This record gives sequence, C-alpha cells and structure tokens, in this order.
Amino acid sequence: MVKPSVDVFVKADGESPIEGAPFSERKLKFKKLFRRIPKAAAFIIILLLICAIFSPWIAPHDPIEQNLADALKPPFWQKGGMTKYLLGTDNLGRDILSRIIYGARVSVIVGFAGVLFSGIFGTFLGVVAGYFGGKIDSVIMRLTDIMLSLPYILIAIAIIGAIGPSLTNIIIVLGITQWVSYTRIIRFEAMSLSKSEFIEMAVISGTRWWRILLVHILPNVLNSAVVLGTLDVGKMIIFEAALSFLGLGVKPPTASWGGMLADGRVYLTFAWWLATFPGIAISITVLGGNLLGDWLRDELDPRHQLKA
Amino acid sequence: MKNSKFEENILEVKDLQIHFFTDRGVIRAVEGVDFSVRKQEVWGLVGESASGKSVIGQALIGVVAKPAGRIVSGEVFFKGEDILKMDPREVEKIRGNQIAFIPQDPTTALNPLLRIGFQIGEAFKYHRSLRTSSIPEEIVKVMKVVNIPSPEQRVNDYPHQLSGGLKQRVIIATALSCQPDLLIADEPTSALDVTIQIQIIKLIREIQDRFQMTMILITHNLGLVAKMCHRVAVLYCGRIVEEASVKELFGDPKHPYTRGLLASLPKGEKGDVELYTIPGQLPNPLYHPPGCSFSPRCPHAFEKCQEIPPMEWSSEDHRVRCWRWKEI
Amino acid sequence: MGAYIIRRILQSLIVILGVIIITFLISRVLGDPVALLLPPEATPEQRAYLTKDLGLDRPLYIQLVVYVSKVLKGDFGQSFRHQEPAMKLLLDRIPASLYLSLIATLISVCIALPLGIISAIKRGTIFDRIGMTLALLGQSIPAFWAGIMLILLFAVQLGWFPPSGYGGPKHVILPAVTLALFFSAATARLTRSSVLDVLDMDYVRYARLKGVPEFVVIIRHVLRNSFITILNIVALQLGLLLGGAVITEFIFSWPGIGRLSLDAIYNRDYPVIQATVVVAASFFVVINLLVDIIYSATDPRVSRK
Amino acid sequence: MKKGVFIVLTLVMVFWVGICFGQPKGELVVCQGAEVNALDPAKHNSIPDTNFGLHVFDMLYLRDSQGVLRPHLATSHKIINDTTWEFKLRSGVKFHNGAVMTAKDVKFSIDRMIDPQTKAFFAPFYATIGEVKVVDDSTIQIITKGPDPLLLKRLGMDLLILPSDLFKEKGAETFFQHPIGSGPFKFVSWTRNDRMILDANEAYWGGPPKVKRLIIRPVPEVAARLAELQTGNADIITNIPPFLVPQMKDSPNATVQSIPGGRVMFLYINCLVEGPLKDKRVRQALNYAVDRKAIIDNILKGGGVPMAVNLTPLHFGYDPSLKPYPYDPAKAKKLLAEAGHASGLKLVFNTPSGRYILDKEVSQAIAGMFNAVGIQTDMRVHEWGTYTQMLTGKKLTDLGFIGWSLALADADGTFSPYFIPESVFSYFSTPELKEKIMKARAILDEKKRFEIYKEIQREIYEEAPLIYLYQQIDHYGVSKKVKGFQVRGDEWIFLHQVSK
Repeated sequence: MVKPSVDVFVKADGESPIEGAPFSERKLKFKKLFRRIPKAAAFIIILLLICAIFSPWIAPHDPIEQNLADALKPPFWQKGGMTKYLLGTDNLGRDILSRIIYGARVSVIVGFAGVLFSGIFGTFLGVVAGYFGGKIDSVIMRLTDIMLSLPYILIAIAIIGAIGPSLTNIIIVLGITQWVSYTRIIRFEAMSLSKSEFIEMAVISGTRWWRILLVHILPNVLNSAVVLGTLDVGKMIIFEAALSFLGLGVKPPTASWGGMLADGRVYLTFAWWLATFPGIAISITVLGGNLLGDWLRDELDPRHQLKA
Repeated sequence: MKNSKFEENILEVKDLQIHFFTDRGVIRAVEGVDFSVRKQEVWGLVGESASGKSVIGQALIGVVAKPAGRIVSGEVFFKGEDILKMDPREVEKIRGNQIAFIPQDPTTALNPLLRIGFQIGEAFKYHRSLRTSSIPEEIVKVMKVVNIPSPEQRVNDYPHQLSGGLKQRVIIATALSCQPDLLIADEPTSALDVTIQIQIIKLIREIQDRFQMTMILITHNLGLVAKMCHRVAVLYCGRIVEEASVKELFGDPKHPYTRGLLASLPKGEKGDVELYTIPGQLPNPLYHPPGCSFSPRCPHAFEKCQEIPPMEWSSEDHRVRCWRWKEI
Repeated sequence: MGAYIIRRILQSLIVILGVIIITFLISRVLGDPVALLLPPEATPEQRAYLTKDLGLDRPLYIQLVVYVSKVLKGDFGQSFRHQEPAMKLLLDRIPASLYLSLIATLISVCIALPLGIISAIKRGTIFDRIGMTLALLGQSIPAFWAGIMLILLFAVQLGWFPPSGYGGPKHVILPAVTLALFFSAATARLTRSSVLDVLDMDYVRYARLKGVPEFVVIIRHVLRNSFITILNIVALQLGLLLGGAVITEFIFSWPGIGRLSLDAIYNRDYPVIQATVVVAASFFVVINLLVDIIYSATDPRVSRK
Repeated sequence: MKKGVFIVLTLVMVFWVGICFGQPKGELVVCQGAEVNALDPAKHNSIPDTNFGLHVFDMLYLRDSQGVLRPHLATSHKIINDTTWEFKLRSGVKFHNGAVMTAKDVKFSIDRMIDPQTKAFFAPFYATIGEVKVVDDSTIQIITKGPDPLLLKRLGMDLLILPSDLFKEKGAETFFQHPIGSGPFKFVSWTRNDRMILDANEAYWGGPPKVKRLIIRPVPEVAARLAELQTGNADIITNIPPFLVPQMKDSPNATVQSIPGGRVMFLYINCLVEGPLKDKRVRQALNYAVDRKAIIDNILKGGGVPMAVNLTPLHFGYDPSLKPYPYDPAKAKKLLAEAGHASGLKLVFNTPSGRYILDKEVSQAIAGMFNAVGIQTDMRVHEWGTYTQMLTGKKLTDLGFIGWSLALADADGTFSPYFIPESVFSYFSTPELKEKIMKARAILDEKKRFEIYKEIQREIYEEAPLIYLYQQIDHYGVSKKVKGFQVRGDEWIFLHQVSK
C-alpha cells in the first residue's frame, strides 16, 4: 500500500497547508488508538462469521429445542439461573445463548445478501445511468427519486405483508428498497469516468459499450460500492429487527436477533435477558459493520486519509 | 550565517524539519533545511513535486498540514523573530500582512460564494484597522495595481465569472493589499496556460521591484527561476542539495542532481538535441535512502554516499551537499 | 436560474406521478380487502356486493385510470374501513405528524450539527473519536428498542414523562428523542464529512494564509459553504420522518400518518394507503425541491446563469 | 331535645342519601389495545366500537357481566307467533339532548341497520329481522324472516338506539361528529388514534355514573400500555399478556383481574383437499398429540381452559359433560399408524403473528408436540390481512391457528361458520351436520335446541374437524383506586357503576 501514501504526501506537500496545532504526545496516542479501531471492527465481524458458520458446534443447545419446564430462566450469575443456560432461557425455555449464536446466521445472511442484492442492482443502474447519460440517465434518476421519496418501511411492510414473511422475502424487499444510494453515488462516479481520456480512447478504438462498462468503468467504481455496502450491512440488520417488531420478521422457530428482541421486549420489566442480549448483539454487529465501513472508505479513498 | 553580504537578512531558517505522521508511517518531508533570504532579493526554491518545497513555503508562515503534519524542529526568524515560537495570534497578524502568499491554483483558492472584492479586502480588514467605508477604494486601488480592467464593476463579481488569469490577478491583489515585506509565491503560474503565464510573471516582477518586496519563488520551473531570481536553492527529498546565485548555478552547477535538472532543460538556440532525463524516480517518501538520498539515481555515487554529505561552501556564495563535488 | 427551477419542478411532478402509480400497484399487491371488511357471518352474496360496490370487480387498468384521474383532482376516495374520505383521515393526522417530525428534527439538529461540525474541525482528536463513536452507536440501535427503553427509564422508573399518547411538550419528548437518536447519528456523520470536504478546500486554507482569524474562517468560509449540504441533510430527514415514523408512532401511540398508513396496510384500506404514501412522498419531494431552490438562490454559480 | 334528634336524623339521612346517590367524581382512563373504528354503529366492526356504544347509547337488551341477557331499553317481550315478537319499551328515557326515547326511535335505529343502503358491517347479524312495526309510543313489534331463537341476543349485540328526529335533521355525517344517545355517558370529543372523552350523564335513567369523565385511549404497544398503568396514567388496561400477570400482581398500585373469555382458540384442519387429513383417525391423532395443559401452564401461564369442542360455557348450547381430548402421544402414534402414516407425516402449519395473545408462540409449541408424534410441520407465519384472505379464500393448507369471538354467545355462532359448506370459513362439513345446524337455528324452544347442539358436539368431537385448544383467559390491569370494575367474558367494558 505504498502508492496511496505517496498521494497523501503529495496532498500534504501540494497546495494544502492547514493551521498546524503545536505538537502534543496526546495526539499521537489517539492516532494509534483509532488505528486500532479497524482491528476491533475486524474482530467483531470475524466473531460474527464464526458464530454464523460454526453455530452447530459452538452453540451449547439446539436453538429451537423447547423446554417449557425451564422457561424464563435468568442468566447463570443471577439467582435462579443455571450454568446450563449461560444467558438464560426464553419464554419457550429455549437457550438464549444458542439462539443468539444461531441468530448470527440470519443477521449475516440478511446483512450480506441484502447488501449484495441492492448493491448489484443499484451499481448496475448507476453505471448505466452515468455512462449513457441522456434519456436513460434521467429515467433512472427519476426512478431513484421515486424510490427515495417513498417511505420505504411502509413499502417493505406492504410487500412482506403480500408475499409473506420469510428470510428470502426479507432479502428481496431489502433489495427492492435499498438500492438507491448505490445508484446515486455510482452514477456520479461513472459520469466523471466516462469523460476521462482512457474511456474516450476505448470508445474511439471501437470497444463495445458493455465491454467499456465491464472492463473500464465497473472496476473503477467498485471501491465506492464496496464501502457503501459495508456501511449498509448494519442498516439491513436493523431493518430485519424492525420487520420482526411488526411480526413480519424471519419465520419462527428460526432464531433471529430481531425476532428475539421483538418477542422479548414485553418481558423487559421482569425478564430483561430475553431482549437485552439480542439487542446488544445487534448493536455490536452494526457498530462493527460501520467501523469497518469507515475504515474501508479511508483505505480505498486516499482523499479521506487525513480526515480519518 | 557568517557571510551575510551588503544587505541584512529578512528571513533566516535554521534546521527546519517537518514530518507527516500518516497511518502508514512517518514521512520526512523536510529534513533539516537552513537558508536565509535577503531584503529585496528574489530567492528561488526549486525541486520536483513532492520534494517538500511547498511544505517549506507554508512552514515559513507557521502553517503545516494537520493533523498529520508537524514541525519537528527548527527556527524561522522573520525580522529576527522566530515565527514558530510565536503565539498563533501574533503569527496571524504577520500572515497576509507582512508576509503574503500566492497559492498555486487561483481557481480553487477563491471562495465561490463570496464576491472577489470582499475576498481581496478580507485580509485588509483584519490587518489594517481601517474604517470599513474606506476599504472599497483600497480594494479598487490594488485591483488597479494588478491592472484588472474596470475594477469598479469587477469588485462585485463572483470568482466563476473571472478567467484564470484574472483570478490569479485577484489573488496577487489580495497579497499586495497589505503591502507585505515578503511575498511567497508557490508555483504562481503553473495552473495557468502559457500566454497568461507570461503576463502574470511580468506582473509579479513589476510589482516586486516597484514595491521593493522580498520574494520567495517556489517552483519546479528552472526557466522561471532564470528569468526572475537572484539566488536559488535546489531541493531534493527534503534537503537543500545546492544553493547559489542564479548565474553561478546555471553556469557551474556542482551537484549531480542540479546538473541533471539543467541537462533536462530544452536549449532553444542549440537546435534539437535529445533531452537528458535523470534515471530512476523519486524514492518512496516513507523510506528515504540512507545517506545522500540522491545516491540511488546518481551516476557518480560511491560507497561514501551511504553517509549524509555535509553542506560545503564551494565558493563565497555557493554551497553544495555532495561528497564528490570537487572531482566532478 | 429560472430555467433550472422550472426543470426541477417538472422533474418533481414526474416523480409524484410515479409515486401515485407505484402506490396503486403496491396496494393492489396486498390483495383483496373484502375478506377483512365483512364479518364472518357475511354471505357470499354480501361479499360479491361489496366487491362491486368498492369497484374492485373492474379490470385493474380501469381501476388505475379512475384512481389516477381522481387523485389528480386531490380525491383519494372513501376509506374502505372507516367509510370517510381518505384525505380527511389523513389531514386529521398531519398536525400530529408534523409536530413530532419538527421536534425530532429540531432535537437531532441541536445534537448533530454541533457534534458534526466540532468533530470535523477537531478531526482526529479525542473529541472527534468519541463523538463519532457515539454517533455510530446511535445508528446501531433499532428504533423500537430505544423507544421501549426510554419508556421504561423515563416514564416508569423516573416518571418524568408520560409513557405514551399525544399532547404537549411532555408527551412529544420521548418519541421525538427516539426518532432523533437515529437521525442525529446519521446527520452528525454526514455533517462532519461535508464540513471536512470544505475544510480541505484551498480557499479555506488560503483564507488562513491571508491571516483571517480562525474563528472567522470557520464561520464565513467553512460553515457558509457547507451550509447547503447540511441543510440538504436536515431537509432529507424531515421529509423521511413525516411518513417514516411508523414504529415510533406505534410504540408511543402517537396519532400520526405513520400509524394511519400502517393500519391501512393491515386492513387493505387502499384509499388510505394511497393517500398517506402519496402525500408523504410528495411532502418529501417538495421539501427537496425547496432545498434546491434555496441552493440555486444562494450559490452565485447557479443563480448567475 | 327532640329538635336535636331530628337534626341529627336529618344529617344522617342526608349523609346516607349522599352515599346512595353520590355525585359523579373523578376521571377514569381506559387503555385498550385497539382503536375505536367508527362512532356510527353502521361502521362498527370490533369490540372497541361496542365499548363506545355501550356508554353513549343504549340497546334494547344488555348482557350483564355474567353474560345473562337483561332487559335494558326494552322492559319485556312476548312472542306472538314464531316470527312476531312484541316489546314493551322503558318509559321516561331521555336522550342527551332532552328528547324522549320512543318506539319510532327504536324502529328507525333497527331499520337503518338492516337497510342494505347503510352497508352496516354488522348487518349480517341482523339479517333475520324482516321488519319493525310501531304499535304505540312504548311498544314495537319485530317480524323475523323465519323463527329466530337468537333475536334477543341480536338486539343486545350492538343495536344502538339513536334519536331519530335529531339524526334525520342532521344526517349521519354531522350527527356522528357529535353523537347524541341515551347512555350513561355523553360524548365530548374523539381524536382518532389518540383519545375519546365522555362525560357523565347525570340524568341517566339507570342512575348517574360514578365518575365524572371517561377517557378511552388506544395504546397498541403492550409495553407502553403496561407503563401507562404502572405510572398511574391509566386506571384500566386491556389485553395483558398472561406471562406478565404474575409480575403485575405484586405491583403496588394495580391488580390484575382475569376471567375465562368467550374467545375460543383452535386449529383449522383443511379437510377439503384429498389427503391424510380426510382421514378421521389422523385428525383425532392430531387432537391427542396436543398437550393442552402444558401450553396453558407454560406459555399462557395458566391463562386458558382446555376445550372439548369449539364452545365455551359462555355459549348457549355448551355441553359440560364432554371432556377435552387427553394428551396421549402413544395413542396419537397408534392412530397415525392405523391411518398408514407410521413413517410420519408432513403438514403445513399456518399461523398469524400478533393477532392473538402469543399466537406465534403457541403455534410453535404445538408444532413441537406434533414433532414428538412424528408429524413434521412447515411453520408459515402470516400478517393478519394475508391470513384472513387465505382463510376466507379457502386457500389455507393443512393446519391454521385461529381464535373465534363470542359474538352472540350462542353455539350457532361458532358452528355455522365452520360446518356449513357455504360459509367462507368452513373447511369441513357433512350433510347431517349442516341439516342439524340449520334446524337448531330455527327452533325457539331452548330445550330442543340444546339437545340438537349436544348431538352436534358429540359428532364434531368424534369427527375432530378442528384441533380444539383452549378457552382464552382475558387479563385486565386495574388500578387499585378503581372500585366496582367487573371483568366480563365477552371482552366488553361497561363502566356505568365503576368509581374511582
């Protein structure tokens, strides 16, 4: 990764002087500290993936195995809790820990599939609009405006209500509602790209338009798409939670954090652990996703280097 | 410096070191630079881009890119006072007032949302405790100086309505507005197209000897240096490798890098001989080669070059940083 | 400038038309309302009668034409369920929704703008880091979760605010904060980066080089130039809030548009679904239009062409 | 001396009188899970609507808290012939605007509801009413299309008596912006999805209510509803989920009042399509496979009573001698084996989500129990609107979780929708069954009706066209300040005699 740092340097050396604060040890320390954060993010993501992939081996119990006799047992450190259920059990006597571990799967799938769906669709439209411009562009832009102006939670509720709640359907809805941000940003980049010499050269040398899109433009806009995607993963997971709250989440008995959170909320006042742990799980995961996204953006876009 | 001549120095820089602390490591942009500029002379600072010349230029008025950049050590005496040790407010008073700055790209240096008249007067406002009412005349005056046509109307224009050349004139007007003692011009013309360049250079020169200003010209363009400067210093990887009066430097360059630069200049009158290019390219700023940082590209390099050569006076007014300047 | 605005207005109209059509399709996707509109005891004849009565027996394209032509006259038809004009039901809700959205936006602006601006100016410092991490946290909490937590803490435990319901300042605080929580997070982050963009501009650096006092540089050169972007961000969220506060309105039983439309969806009440979604969307479109007009008015580069 | 005694006595008298006819005081706040749908009885379609109607209007008959139908605006009735009923009306009943309630108001109100132009949601309940005749100011006759044993119940369901003159003068639109009735409370204001405010009608013929002001609020979110009660902002809240009951019990300022409700919970079995479910033994097996007690104890925390068929003691025709299917997985397995499904069975299991208390959870638990007897289930959760569409469209595959309200508190109310093929809800029927149900509908003699319903129950118990689950117990949260609140099995809330 040497080249970007040269850019940084040119940036710093070129016409960009900024009021220099007097040097302080503290500042350096914080730079180090925030250099650690991507590690934290990476840690969270890796943990998530491990849970998702190896859940059957990690989880102490079957997440859907009910044990009505042991319903609503508190976490082990609380009075009445048992080490058998480290984080306690839910209203159907299912082990919370195991459900959280398995729930990671749903979150991962929803998060990534959702992003993939909307990302691919949105990027495609963006590239097309940006490269061709003109009518195609304005049509696509109006489309994004429409999408943007619709209260998407309602649209999602409507669609899910119609096609029924299930993991795949949720992903579909996410795909349908979340592509706009990609289109808008990618379009912009594709536009400025298509004005650049090497594209013009390609055009002159008679390269097919789809080849130009694929070979010349796509690779160059991918970075931004990836950054957006990473930042979106969290949004998707939150979204799933919201749908679960409305009873439109992943179908039971599949364990999903959103579902657990939604079902557990009414127990909060006397069985806090039902909702709290999935809640924490969601927050941490989303946090991880966002941190990773921020970091990735800085990595892939040298312009942000000094912005951290 | 011992050999100060008939004029006293307006600016003295001692062992200036500026580093950038990026996520990927420390970039030593400026590694111990000392020089001095004498009253009313035009002092040139030449170097390829990324050689650290602009960083120096800005450091002279106590400015360095944040949060990464930091002046690690050094002193910058302006009229005998160390700017780097001054209280920031004091520096602000000097900046744009006694020391003015002409940035590279006039287009981006002007705030698109503010009238140019206002932008010219802005510095003025804060340095001269003038009644705001009298400011407009002042502005029109300086605009006349840099001969911007029909200044009275132009005052209310917005930057996007001006041509590149006019913008640069606006910038220069801004710089002149407080009649500074020292003018730092950082690549003042490189963003303009050739015809305009010449006009602007003319303008700057006129102004320079009309107001008897001292001027530091930062550029990569040796031609420009030849045209404008009295003395010039060559910068390579954050170190001055050679400094001399323009005549001497062009007539008898001592440092291999300087020679390289000169050799790569097109020489109009001698018809078209193919141009020389210095082999290799700038080293990665993160890892400057040990010793003389030019050694990897230097045809005369030998083992001694692994140590940093000292600055040596080849003559009364000519210093060079090379182990073998005598031999070659 | 005029031409520009006219173009934008035309575009907005196209968008609204698109919204009108899409909402029609979506409500139809939801399927037949008759089942929900009649009691179990109803006979097949009664069902058929109702279907005809609601005009649901006609082919879809005719329904669409009828609907669009009516909507263009501002008539969304009778609510299937409440048998009142959908528009009236909607208008009754707008005050509550506006009230909530405005307060929420106000709160988030008060939190987010200072946070974003200061973090940008003090980039890389401890303030920046903590501020932005907080912002991230705000974005990582599902609204309903935050809402219920707020109720339990501030209504049940501390008893400072009523747990739910529509009313004066005391009532609006909790739901508004719930909404603001998420939006301030987003706004703060966007504000920060937009200010950073301007901070990197040459004219800001040059202003400093001219010896303009730092404080003045920030106000006149940085904030003034990032104002439009920030305004845009705020307007955007205000626009989203009007129709998008579904869950918060549900939790705090706030009589807003979000809840109306949610019920409408559950009851397959086509006219109300269409009215709420179309109006919310139009509101959003109009707000953005206004922002663009302000933009074109304040930015000489646009206004002088 | 005497004088003194007299004074004392009068004081005592006054005091005593004061107690008896105490002035209305205080303000009572009720939080329901759902919102009133509309004020116009023609647009009523839910319990909250009726709960509004009960307070502002009167009906000819009123179910008391025990579910017994009592004369209300009507004082007595006599059956002139199979299809002609005569009613005496209470005299001296005044509407809130001072107008006196007379026979023509009653006729008008009933006619309006049965008029197809009105498009009343509840019209199907009154479909049997042919016409209403005014005999004199205090007497009316109702002629039914056929013998209708349920007439009184119909009159006591939601048939509110409106002031005809005022109504005609103003028209429905304006009238229901500020409805005028004869009920114990006067309408003050209603903001949809926020609150309805009613004030005491001190001139109420049944005696003034005990509270001055009544506020009815919809609070859909359970957590918020509870918070309202805990913080004392609400005095009465409905639909407390069972698992919260124990915790509410020991809350300082509120109690929980519970009662077995009229809502019957059961699972559909789709017997219309060819397949294993056509086989009686399989259906019985399903019934044996469900551990009703475990569900009630563990999920509903005791909030239910096992049912033998889809009837509760609150329904007319309920036969207590019939005992619920016992939990007997072994027998279930055996029956399945006999039916040739020893190797197991795969069924689709539909359930709404959030429509009934813990619907999703109960469904999951049952799915677990089926699993234990070798029946794999494919659980499908639906949003209520979609679910009803499938249901009434007869598109519901295999099994489906559903609850049925008390409606007219009569066996006919749960039988005819389910076992008469014409009904959109029916997934099972036999000619005999249909015939019996139709017969029972048209007999005025209660004994005979009861006999028929007994037979029907035997039959549907044996045929097991549904998986009978439990009678739901409703829990209400009541502030300790509230006096005289009576929970009712029919989910109605009637606060005439409640004080605070």
